Amino acid sequence: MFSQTVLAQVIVNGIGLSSIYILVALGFTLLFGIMRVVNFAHGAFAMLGGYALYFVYGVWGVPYIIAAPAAALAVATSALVLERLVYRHFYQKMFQSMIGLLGLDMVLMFTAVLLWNAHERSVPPAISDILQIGGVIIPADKLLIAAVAMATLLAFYLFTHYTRYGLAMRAAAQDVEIAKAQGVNTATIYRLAFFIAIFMAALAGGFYAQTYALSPLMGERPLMMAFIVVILGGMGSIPGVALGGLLLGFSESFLSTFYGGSTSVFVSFGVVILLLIFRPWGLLGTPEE
Amino acid sequence: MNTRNATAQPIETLPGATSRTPARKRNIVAIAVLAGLAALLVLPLIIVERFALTISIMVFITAIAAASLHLIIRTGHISLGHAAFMGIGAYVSAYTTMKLGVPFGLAIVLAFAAPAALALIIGPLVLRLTGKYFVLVTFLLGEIIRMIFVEWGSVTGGGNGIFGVPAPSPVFLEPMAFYYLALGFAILIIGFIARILTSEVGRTMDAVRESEQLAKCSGVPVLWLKVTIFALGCGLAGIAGALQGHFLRYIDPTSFSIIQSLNLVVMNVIGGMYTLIGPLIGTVFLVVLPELLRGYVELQRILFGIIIILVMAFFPGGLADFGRKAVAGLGKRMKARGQP
Amino acid sequence: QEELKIGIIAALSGGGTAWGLSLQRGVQIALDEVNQQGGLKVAGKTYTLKSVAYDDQYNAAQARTAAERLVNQEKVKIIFGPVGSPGALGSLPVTQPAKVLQFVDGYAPAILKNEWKGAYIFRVGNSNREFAEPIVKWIKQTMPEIKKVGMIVPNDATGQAAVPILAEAYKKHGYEVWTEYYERGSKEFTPLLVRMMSQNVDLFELNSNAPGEAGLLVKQARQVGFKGTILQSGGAGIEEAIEIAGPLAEGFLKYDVIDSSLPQVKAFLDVYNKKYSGIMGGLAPVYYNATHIVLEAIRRADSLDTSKIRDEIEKLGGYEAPIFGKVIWTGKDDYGVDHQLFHAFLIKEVKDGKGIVKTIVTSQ
Amino acid sequence: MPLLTLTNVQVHYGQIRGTHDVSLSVEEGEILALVGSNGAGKSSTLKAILGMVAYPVGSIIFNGADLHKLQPSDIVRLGVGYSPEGRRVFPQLTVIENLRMGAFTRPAQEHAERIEQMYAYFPRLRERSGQMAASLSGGEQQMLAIGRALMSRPKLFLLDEPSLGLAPIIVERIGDILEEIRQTEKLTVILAEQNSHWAMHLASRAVILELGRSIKTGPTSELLLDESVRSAYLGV
Amino acid sequence: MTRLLQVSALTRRFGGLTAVQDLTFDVGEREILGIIGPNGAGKTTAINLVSGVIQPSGGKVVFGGQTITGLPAYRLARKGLVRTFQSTTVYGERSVRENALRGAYLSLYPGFFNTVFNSAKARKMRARTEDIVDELLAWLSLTSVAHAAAGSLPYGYQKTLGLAITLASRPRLVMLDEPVAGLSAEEADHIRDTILKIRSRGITVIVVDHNMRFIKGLCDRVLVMNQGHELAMGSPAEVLANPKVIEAYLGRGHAAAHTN
Ligand SMILES: Nc1ncnc2c1ncn2[C@@H]1O[C@H](COP(=O)(O)OP(=O)(O)OP(=O)(O)O)[C@@H](O)[C@H]1O
Ligand SMILES: Nc1ncnc2c1ncn2[C@@H]1O[C@H](COP(=O)(O)OP(=O)(O)OP(=O)(O)O)[C@@H](O)[C@H]1O
Ligand SMILES: CC(C)C[C@H](N)C(=O)O
Ligand SMILES: [Mg+2]
Ligand SMILES: [Mg+2]
Repeated sequence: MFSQTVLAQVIVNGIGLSSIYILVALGFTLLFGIMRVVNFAHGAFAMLGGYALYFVYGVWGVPYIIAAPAAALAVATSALVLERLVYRHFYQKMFQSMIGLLGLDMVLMFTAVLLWNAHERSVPPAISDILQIGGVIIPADKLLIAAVAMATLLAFYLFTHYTRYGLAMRAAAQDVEIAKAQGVNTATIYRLAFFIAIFMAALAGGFYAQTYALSPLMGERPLMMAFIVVILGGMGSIPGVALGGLLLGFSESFLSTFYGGSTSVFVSFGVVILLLIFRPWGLLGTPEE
Repeated sequence: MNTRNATAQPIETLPGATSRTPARKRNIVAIAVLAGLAALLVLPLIIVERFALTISIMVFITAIAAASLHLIIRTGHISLGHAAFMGIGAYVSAYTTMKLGVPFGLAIVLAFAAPAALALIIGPLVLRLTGKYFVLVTFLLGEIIRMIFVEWGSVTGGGNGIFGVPAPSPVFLEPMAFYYLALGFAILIIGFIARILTSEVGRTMDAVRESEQLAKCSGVPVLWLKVTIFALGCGLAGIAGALQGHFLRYIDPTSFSIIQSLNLVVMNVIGGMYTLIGPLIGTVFLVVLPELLRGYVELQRILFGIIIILVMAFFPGGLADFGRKAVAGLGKRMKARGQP
Repeated sequence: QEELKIGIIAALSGGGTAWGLSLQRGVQIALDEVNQQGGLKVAGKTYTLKSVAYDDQYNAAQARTAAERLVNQEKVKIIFGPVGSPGALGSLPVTQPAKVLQFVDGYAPAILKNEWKGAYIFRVGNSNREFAEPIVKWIKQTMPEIKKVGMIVPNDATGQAAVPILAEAYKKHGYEVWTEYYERGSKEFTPLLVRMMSQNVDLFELNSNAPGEAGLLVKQARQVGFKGTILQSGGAGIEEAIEIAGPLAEGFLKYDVIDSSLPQVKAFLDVYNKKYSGIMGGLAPVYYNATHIVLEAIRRADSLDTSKIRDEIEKLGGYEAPIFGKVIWTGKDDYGVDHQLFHAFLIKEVKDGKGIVKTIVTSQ
Repeated sequence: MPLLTLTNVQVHYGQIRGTHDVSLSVEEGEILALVGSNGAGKSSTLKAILGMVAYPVGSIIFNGADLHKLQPSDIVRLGVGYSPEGRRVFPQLTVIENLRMGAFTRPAQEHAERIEQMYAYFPRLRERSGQMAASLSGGEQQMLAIGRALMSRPKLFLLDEPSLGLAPIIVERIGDILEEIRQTEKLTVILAEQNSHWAMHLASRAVILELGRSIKTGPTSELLLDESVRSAYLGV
Repeated sequence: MTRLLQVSALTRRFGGLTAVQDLTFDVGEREILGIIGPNGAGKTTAINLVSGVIQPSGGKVVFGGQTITGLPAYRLARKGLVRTFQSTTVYGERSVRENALRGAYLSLYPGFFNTVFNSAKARKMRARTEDIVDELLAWLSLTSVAHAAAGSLPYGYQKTLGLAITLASRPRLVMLDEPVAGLSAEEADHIRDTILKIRSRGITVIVVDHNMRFIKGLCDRVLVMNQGHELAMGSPAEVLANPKVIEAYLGRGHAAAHTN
C-alpha cells in the first residue's frame, strides 16, 4: 500500500485539496479580520462564482483566461449591492453577522434553486489533459489551481503587509476609529476588502465547481472547510491560512488513502481540536487580551 | 470635592443594572409569568387541534434545549455542538428503555448524566479556549459525536437511527398528555435555569463574561465555574433530546447535526443573548415562523432568510431587546402624555 | 366542483432538495393532467385535485410536524413522500394511526416493517431488495471475467441500508467485495479511489450514491487511471451523472427506471420539459407513476375512504401504469406485507454522451 | 488670522452632551493648553475638531476651511494630527507599522526619514521596532501614539493627555520635542491635559474648560497667577 | 515587624527580553510601598508576576509565610492578595453597587446549591454582604452614584470604584497599578487620602505610579526599578534625591515641579 507511486499520488491530491481550501479561506479570513464579520454566506458566493463561470465560460464560450477572472469580477461587483443592503449593518458585530449572514446564505441558495434548479451540473474543464509522471497521475487542472492558489496567497500577503491600503486594512481591523484618525477612509477600505473577499470566494467557487460539480448547495462544504482552516490557522493571519489549508488538505489526502474516509474525518477533526487546545489562538494567530 | 460633583454629568441609570430589582417590577414579572403559565395550562382544553399541540410540544422541548445553551452562553462561550449533547441524551434514553428495559424516569436521569459526564471530561480542556476558537472546537466535537451516532451501528442503529422509541407510557401516545409532560419538564428546567441566573452563581457568570480578569482577581475560580455550568447545560440538553426521542418515537443522527446546533444558537441570538427570555422568544420564533411559511414551498426558505436578516440588522440586541425598548418607549410616551 | 387536497411531504431544503423537488413535480404533473381532463370523479362528485406541499428539510422532526399539519389541519387523506428514511420514519407515527395513505421512497426496511405492519404505507420505487439480485445475475452472465467488486459508499441512512443488501447479493454469487464509507458531502474521492485501486478491483460499483456523486466518482476514477468496469445499481437519473463526468462517462453502466423511447414516457418527458427547465431528477417519473396508481385505485374504490382505497391499491396488480407498465406488488417475504412496488428497470450504457438501453429487466 | 477657530461648539453623544459651549482660537505656531477637570470636555473638543463626534451646534474653521461636513479622513489630509487619549495604538501591528500608519496620507518616499526622526526622539521605539504594539509597556505605547501622530507632519497637532503614564523624564522630553518641532516646522499644538502644571508651563496660552464651557482664556503667565485657577487646577 | 510579602530573585523573560530580573524586595504589614521607574522598567510585569496573572521564569514569592509563586490569581485572591489594572477596570455596563457586589464574591458565595435554592444560609450571607458593600460605598463616598452604570461615570469615580471592587474582597494586600494616572491634582489627592484610609483598616498597599507628588505624599518606602532591576530603595525623600534616579527617571527639570 505504501508504494512510492501511491505516496506521490497522496502528495498530488494533498496539494489539490489544500489549494482549494486556501482559496476559499482567504476571503473569509479577510472579512473576519477586518470587519469582524463571520461570513456564513461565503459558500453562497462561491456557488455564485460557479454559476458565473458556467455561463461565461461553459455557455457563452469566452476564453478561459478571460472568463475565470471576469466571472469572479461579475459576482464581486454585483455583490457590492449586498454590501450596501446587508453587510454594512453587520460590520463589527460578530454574532449578529453570523446569524444574519446565515439568513443571506439561505436567500442566495434558494434563489439559485428557483433560478437554476437543484440538480448538479458541470463546468467544462479548462484543460482536460492528464499528465502522467512516473506512474503518478496528475490532472492538469489541479496544477492550474495550485498555481493560482500560490500566486493569490503571495499577492495577498504582499498586499496586506507591504502596501499602504493593505496596512490600512489591518489597522482598521484593530481600531476603526483611530484608523480614521490616521486619514483612512474606512468606508472605502471596507468596500475594498469586501470586494476582494467576494472576488476570491467567487474565483475559488469557479474552480470548485469545475473540479467537482455545480449546484445551488455546493457552497456548504467549502464554507465549512474555510471556517476550520481560518480558525485553525489563526483568525486574520494569512500565513495561518496557508498552513491551516496545507495541514487539512494533506491530512485528508493521506488519511483517507491509507485509513479510509471516516477515519480521516475523525482523525483530522480530532487533531484540529488538540492543536487548538495546545495553542488556543490558532497556529499562527496572536493571543488576544 | 466640589468641582468633582459639579462636573459630573447627569448619570444614566441602566435598567436592570441595579442589583435589587424594585419590588414593583418584580411583582409585574411574577404576575406575567404566572399568567403565561396559566394560559399554557388551559390552552389544550381550548385548542384541541392535534397539530397545534404537536407544535407546542416541540416548542417546549426546543425551549429546554435553547435555554440550556443559554446557560453556557451566559459564561461567554457559544457552543456550536449543543445538539450533539441533546443527541447523547436521546440515544442513551432510547437505548436504555428499549434494550435494557429501564423505566422512563430513570432513563431521563441517565439522559442527563451521560452528556453531563462527557462535558465534565472535555470541559476543562475546551473551556480554556476563547470566543471563536471555542465555537470551532465545539462544532468539530459535535460533528465527531454525530459521526459516532452514524458509525456505531450496533447501538445507535447507524444512519437509519432507532425507530419505535417507546412513549414514556402508553398514556403519552396522546398528544394532550404529552403536552402536559413536556410543559412540566419545561417549567421545571427553565425555572431551575432562571433560578441559577438570578442567584449569585448567575451574577458571577455575568462577571466572568464581562471581564474574566477582574473576576479572577475577585477570587472567582473561573474555569471551575465554567466547567460546572457547561456540564449542567449539556446535561439539560440531554433531557431535551430524550424527550424529543420519546415524542417523535424515532431518533437518527440527522436530528442532532450541526444544523440543529446552529438553530439553537440562532434562537439565542435572534431572541437576545444575555437574557433568559431571549432563547424562549427565539424558540417560538424559529419553530412557529417556518410553520407560517411552510405553504410557500420554494419561496419559504428565501422568506425565512430575509426575515432573519431584517431582525438581525435592525434589532441587533435580539427581539427581547426590541421588546424592552418598545415597552420603555411606550411607557415614556404615556408618562409624557400624563404631564400637563 | 369540490376540491380534494393531496398532501406532499418533500425535502425542499437541506440535503435532499433535488429529490424533493422532483417528487413534487412528478405528483404535480399527474394532478394537472387529471384536472385538465375535468377532475376526478368519485361517488358521483367531481373533484379538482389540489396539492399541498410541505418541506421536511430531510429531517425526522420536521417530517413529523409536516405530517401532523397535513393530517390534522389540512385533513388530507393521501400523502406522497417523503423521500428518504429519516422523513419517512418520522412521519409514520402520525399517518398510520390516522389511517392516512402514504407513498414513500426510502431504503430503510422499517418503513414497511413496523408496529402498524405497514398498514397504510406503500413504497413506490424499487429498493435494493428488488433489483440487487437481478443485476448481479446479469453481470455474471455478461461479464464473466469480473472477480472483485469495489464500492465507495455514503455513510448515511441510504448507504447503510442499501449496501449490505447489495454486497450480500454479490457475495452470494461468489464475488469478493471491498467497501469503504465516506462522509456525505465530500467531493474529493481520489484518495479513496487510490485506495480502492490498490485492491485490484475489476468492477467499481457505485451503488446508492446520489447522481451527482456518482458522476464525480466516475470522473475521478477515470482520472486516476481506473481501467475496469464502472456500474451503478440503484439510484435514478443517468443524465445528471453524464453531465458531471463528461466524456469520461463513456462506457459507464447504470440502473435506470425510464426508457424514453416508449411513447407514454416520451409524453411525460415532453410535459415535464415544457413546465420545468434543467435535467429531470429520477424521482419525478417514479412519483408520476405512483400518483396515477393511486388515482386509479380511488376511481375503482369510488370512495374516499382510505381503507377502501388501500384495498383497491393492493388489488391493482396488472394495471398498466403510465411509466412502469404493469403494477406488481411484492414484499411479503421481506416486510410481511405486499406494499412494495416492483417495477421493470433498465441497465443503460453511456455511448457518445447518451444513455443507451442495454437490457430491460422485468421480473424474476 | 488664527489657524483654527471654534465658535460655540456643542458636542453631542446621542442624548448626552460632551460640551455645551466651547469657543477658542489658535494662532499658527503656538502651543495652547486646554485645561479642565475630568469630564470638562477637553477630549470632546479635540474629537470635534477631527470630526470624530457630532456637533450640531457651532462651527470649526481650520485654515479657512469649514470642517463641519468633512470626514475625519479629509480633515487629517488638511493637516491635523491626533494623538488620542489612552494611547490606542494598533495592538497587532508592529511599532514600525504603527508609525507607517501615521503617515498614511503622506507619500511613501518620506516615510523612512520621518521614522528615523521619531526614533531619534524616542530611542526606545527603535529598540522595539519589530515588536507588536500590544506588548509594549504603557509608557512605551504613549510614545508610540505621539510618534504616530507626528508622522503625518501635521500643521495642527491635537494631543490628548500625552503625559498620562509617562515617566517624568519622558514628559520633560516631550516638552522639548514639541518645542523643537514647533520651531523647525511651525507646528501648532493643542494640548489637553490633567497635568496642568506641566501644560501651563509648556504652553503660551491656555483655555480653561468647566462643565463643557470655555470659561477663561489667556496667556499662561497671567493664568498662573490667577488665584481661582491656581486653587482649582494647580492644587496649590 | 513581620514581612507580609517577600519577593526574591523574581525573573521574567519575554523571548529575548528580560522584563524583570532578580528582583528582591519585601513589604511589611500595613506598609505602603511605592514602585517607580522609567517606562518599560518592568513595574507592571512585576505586579503581574506577584498577583499570578503571568508566570515567572524564576524566583520566589512568599505571602504571609506561604510560598505562592505561580499560583493562579483566584487562589491568591482567596489568600487576600488582590490587584488592580493599569487602565481602569470596572464592569462598565453594570451599576456601581453591582460592581462592588461582584468584588465581594469571596464572602458572598455560599456554595452552588445554597445559592441556587436560596437557602437560609445564602439569604443571611447575602444580607450581610450587601450591608458590607453598602458600608464600603458610603465610606468611599460612592453612595450617591450607587445605581449609575459604572461606564458612564467620570474617570475619577471609576478609579475609586476600582478600589471598591478590590476592597470588597477584603484583602490583606492590594497592588495598585497607576491609580491616579489621568486624574487631576485634586482627584489624585482624593485617591491618596482614600488609600491612606485603606491602610488605616490594616491593609497593606503596593502602588505603582508616575505622579511624584502622589508617591511622596503616600509611600513609606519607594522601590525604583530600571530595566528590570532594582535601582534604588528607600524613603521617598532619599530616593527622589538619588542622582541615579534623577538621571534615569526624574530628569533634571524635576526641581521645577513640573509633575503635579
Ligand atoms: N463616548 C461617549 N459617550 C457618551 N458620553 C461621553 C462619551 N465620551 C465622553 N462623554 C461625556 O462627555 C463629557 C465630556 O467628556 P470628555 O471626555 O470630553 O472630558 P475630558 O475633559 O476629556 O475629561 P478627562 O479628563 O476625563 O479625559 C463627559 O461628561 C463624558 O461623560
Ligand atoms: N508580553 C510581552 N512580550 C514582550 N515584551 C513584553 C511583554 N510584556 C512586557 N514586555 C516588555 O517588558 C518591558 C517591561 O514592561 P512593563 O509593562 O512591566 O513596564 P512598566 O514598568 O510597567 O512600564 P510603564 O511605566 O510604561 O507602564 C517593556 O519593555 C515591555 O515592552
Ligand atoms: C430512492 C432514493 C432516493 C431513496 C433514498 N436514497 C433513501 O433512502 O433513503
Ligand atoms: Mg479626556
Ligand atoms: Mg506599567
